[in-house]
Amino acid sequence: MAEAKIMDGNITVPYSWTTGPAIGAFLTGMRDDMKLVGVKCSKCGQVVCPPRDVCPKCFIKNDDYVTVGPAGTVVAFSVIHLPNDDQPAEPPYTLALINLDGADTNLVYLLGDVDPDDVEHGMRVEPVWKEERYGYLSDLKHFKPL
Amino acid sequence: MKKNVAVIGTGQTIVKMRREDVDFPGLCFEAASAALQDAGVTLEDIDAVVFGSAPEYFEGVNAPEKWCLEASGGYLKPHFRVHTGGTVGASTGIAGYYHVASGMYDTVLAITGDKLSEGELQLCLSTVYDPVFGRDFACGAPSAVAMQARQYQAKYGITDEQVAKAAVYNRKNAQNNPYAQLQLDLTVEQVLSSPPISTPIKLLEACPGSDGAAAMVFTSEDNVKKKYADRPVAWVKGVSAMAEGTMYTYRSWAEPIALLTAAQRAYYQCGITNPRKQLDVVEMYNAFAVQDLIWAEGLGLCNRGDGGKLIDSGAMYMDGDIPCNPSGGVLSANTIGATAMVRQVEACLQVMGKADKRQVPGAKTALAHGWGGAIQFQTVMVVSNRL
Amino acid sequence: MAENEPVMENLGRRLVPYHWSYGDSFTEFFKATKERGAILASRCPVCKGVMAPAVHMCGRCYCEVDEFFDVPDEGELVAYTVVYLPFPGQPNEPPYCYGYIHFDGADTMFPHMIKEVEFDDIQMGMRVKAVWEDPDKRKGDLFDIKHFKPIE
Amino acid sequence: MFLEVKALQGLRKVAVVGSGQVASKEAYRESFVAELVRNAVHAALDDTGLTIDDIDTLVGCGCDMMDGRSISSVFTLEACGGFMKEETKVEGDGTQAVYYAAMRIMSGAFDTALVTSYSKTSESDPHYYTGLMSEPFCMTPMGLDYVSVSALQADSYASKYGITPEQAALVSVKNMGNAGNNPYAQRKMDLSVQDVLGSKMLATPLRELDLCPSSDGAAAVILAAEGRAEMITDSPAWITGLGCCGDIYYPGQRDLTELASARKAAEQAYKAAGVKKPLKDIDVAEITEVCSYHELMLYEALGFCGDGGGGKLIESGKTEMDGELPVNPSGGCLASNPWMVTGINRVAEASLQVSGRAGERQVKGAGTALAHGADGMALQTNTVIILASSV
Repeated sequence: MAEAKIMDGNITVPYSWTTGPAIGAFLTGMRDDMKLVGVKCSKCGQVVCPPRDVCPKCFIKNDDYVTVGPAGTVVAFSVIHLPNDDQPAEPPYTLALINLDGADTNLVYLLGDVDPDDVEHGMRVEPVWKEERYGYLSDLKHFKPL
Repeated sequence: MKKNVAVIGTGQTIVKMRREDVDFPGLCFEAASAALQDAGVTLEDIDAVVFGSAPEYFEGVNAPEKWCLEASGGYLKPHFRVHTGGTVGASTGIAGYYHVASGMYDTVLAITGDKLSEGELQLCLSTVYDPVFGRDFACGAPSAVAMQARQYQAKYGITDEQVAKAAVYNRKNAQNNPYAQLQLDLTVEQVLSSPPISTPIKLLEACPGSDGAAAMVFTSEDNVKKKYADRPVAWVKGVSAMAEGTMYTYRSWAEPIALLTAAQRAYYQCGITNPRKQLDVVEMYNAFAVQDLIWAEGLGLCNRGDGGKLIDSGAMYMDGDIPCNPSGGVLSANTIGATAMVRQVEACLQVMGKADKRQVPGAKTALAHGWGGAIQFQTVMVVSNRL
Repeated sequence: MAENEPVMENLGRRLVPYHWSYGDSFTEFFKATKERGAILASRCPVCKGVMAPAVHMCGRCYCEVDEFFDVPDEGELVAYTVVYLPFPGQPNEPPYCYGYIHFDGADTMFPHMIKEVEFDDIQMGMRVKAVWEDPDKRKGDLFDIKHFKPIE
Repeated sequence: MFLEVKALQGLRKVAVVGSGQVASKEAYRESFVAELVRNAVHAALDDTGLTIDDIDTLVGCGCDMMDGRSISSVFTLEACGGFMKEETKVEGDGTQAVYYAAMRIMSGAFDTALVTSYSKTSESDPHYYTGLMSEPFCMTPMGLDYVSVSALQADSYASKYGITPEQAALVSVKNMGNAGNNPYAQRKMDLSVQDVLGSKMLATPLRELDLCPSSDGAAAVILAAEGRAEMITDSPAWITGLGCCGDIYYPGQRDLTELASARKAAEQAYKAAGVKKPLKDIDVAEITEVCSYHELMLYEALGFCGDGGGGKLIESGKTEMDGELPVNPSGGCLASNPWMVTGINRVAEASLQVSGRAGERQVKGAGTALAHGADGMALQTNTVIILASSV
């Protein structure tokens, strides 16, 4: 058998993703007012952050936006050691599921200003905002212990 | 064994070059709710959902059905994705049909869509070509169909004017369709003098790229009798999805062998022996004007090589004996993901008598066609207002 | 994005690296182009069709193929297009012409660039010939052949 | 709001009549994807004694983004024998393709179906394959992929129920040990719990040996309808239960500690197959676990034990090869994980078990087997297929 022949290449595509109303409101709130916007389902009453246009359980469109947090509670976390492309920080870094005050669901976010070994379940955290904000998730630098 | 299956509702979104008001899941929600509303059912009546969208690079999200799961009504329901390229809309409709025909489920939602404005369309389409063998010179879909056009026109002496006529009548039909994107009043001269994009294909002979979604609700015969006897339904009478290869021996793009077989298989299932006479209306996947003629031949609306004569005769126009693409066809709106399903939706609307201004009077039997891949996948669905 | 306009879109890109294997068939085919400047073909024992590039199976007959031989590096242009449509990330700048070639004796189509001819002079059925890259510059890929040109 | 699937009784019976698997490897550098899947198809045809002309319909399964070739069936169709056949492709887990193929046969339109899948993870990277499942707004910026999301899920689950790393490690020890009996498995290791706990930390609590490897592989199964199935083989594996279910997309919006969709899919399949006490009624299970914790969670979702009982169940040894319900005699995903193919591997393995043809990994007297497939971030969608030696 001939020696294995490989072509190294890539696919690179630029995108302009439409946010839709809910994520648009979320990112606008972050950029303009440093606030975290959730949405309350008019049927089941669940407050979801980041907000989604459609309540998965009720299959209805929602636009009753409410402000949640800014503080929240770490319900689960992982210290990521494995380096990879497109990561939010240099490993090791800590990702957490954060239950924002007033929200019924969790936000997946980066923790900062804390030693990974000191992160605990139930820890209270608050957002640290960037000075320059552009309407992207990265406007929120990370969450840090309260 | 095989259960009879009916379409009881359909939904389409407004199709635009860019739907900047919704994200991809939002688009799916729009189509799904429209279909449920049209069918007069709620999500509780839906037993399973099947999702379809074309290459993931369009939205830049792998497994977009996961992203759109809730918005397509799949929360805690059977839910998976079909992806067969351009035919995906039709393949998803056919999957919806098999869900019910199998007897596993009573009522099923099939939903398809794409948001082509998010990425770079032709760049994404060029990834359909083999990276080590041909991707370097590809220009998305136009260059592939350009080859087909060359071979077809050369083999059968089809003139550019005959091809241009297809571009004209489709856009004219589109004026009757609120879901069409290009509603244009064109002349053959305008089409012929529009700039070339990939010779012999000219700009006005090509479909646009659009954002949009479509959905259909399929249900069983028992259910129709029990619950939906009072409304028009479209019975699925014949389905086929055939594939041919890409670079097999003796291939000629002028001969749509998979379509010829798919059509025969579908016609056999519903006893059609003379499609030109027995079909009342045809919706085909004519992404480029020349395909209007090729597919008409493949579907047996005329003899092989007579596509040019067929269009010259005016038979495919709204007042002809076999009206094609009352919706304006793919030439007037192309979301790729939903496109082949829109053909099925339009065919259903025709036999249900719900096609409004684009209605072919008294249409009883309609055909929906789809193509995809490297001009190799072909689907046919025949629907009728009678069981 | 102006301040106070609501956020409507996010810009970004997807970059995915790949390491595509040529596989048995293409590896051997491009070994022949690189080392011998030859077009390797194969014949299906069932339909007798000749496939260039040589592949190890016939998709039409679903059978193994074991007869391999060279075909001439010239043949007939069986389809072509002049691409005018530009798009970001396009490897070649339009306008350019590429087409499909039936090598003499082959029954499958081979894609490549058509050059050294005015676009208006290109015709279906035209005879074309491979223009090879210098042997020491060949890398064992499709561009071992620089392009095809018409045979006078 | 959830409708029950009608029992499969009364529907056309479908069986898995043969399978072909290409051994999972870290990389098949010399093979084009089509060549890989062709080997699987040939193996499945050889297994059944059928030729490609005996196949009525083809259901493929693949992923464009993994391949770097959009509409990937364009490239593999001919290798799967799809030339001029009724063909379609499911993009997702292999079990979903089997599920759809079974429905196509039940409809009466076809008597036989070939289901194929292939995966060349080495041409891309599972980091991209899973990472690009992220929507671009709130997930991509957090670098989510199968490693980080599985880790968050594992931590949620473990912290809720007090599952220890030792208990999870037992899963890795068992599966990679079982893999020694499976000629198609990639990671065959004789491990101790200490080996697992000493392996490199990837994302707490997941270590290298807690997480599936990345694999190249391909697999095919052939399904046939009653009447045909018995003519093809003496030991058809009848599909007696089918379930498929999806859950919420955004990991933070779903209760990651329970696999609601796996539970629902199992309920559907059990109802049809008449499974009342899964631990007793099922003889062997082949499941899709991306990380060791997933297997414990699936024990619960599939009803092998109560909520939070996964850790105790693995400790009890009941899911070992000689236990009451051996899980993953093949080694499961922890031994080899060619994405998407893994679902077909599960069905193939389950069918071999009930046909009594599973060689060294055979569970004695297995009459009923469960095949489970999962797909998406944190096992978002799940499919459960019950196979039985008799109906």
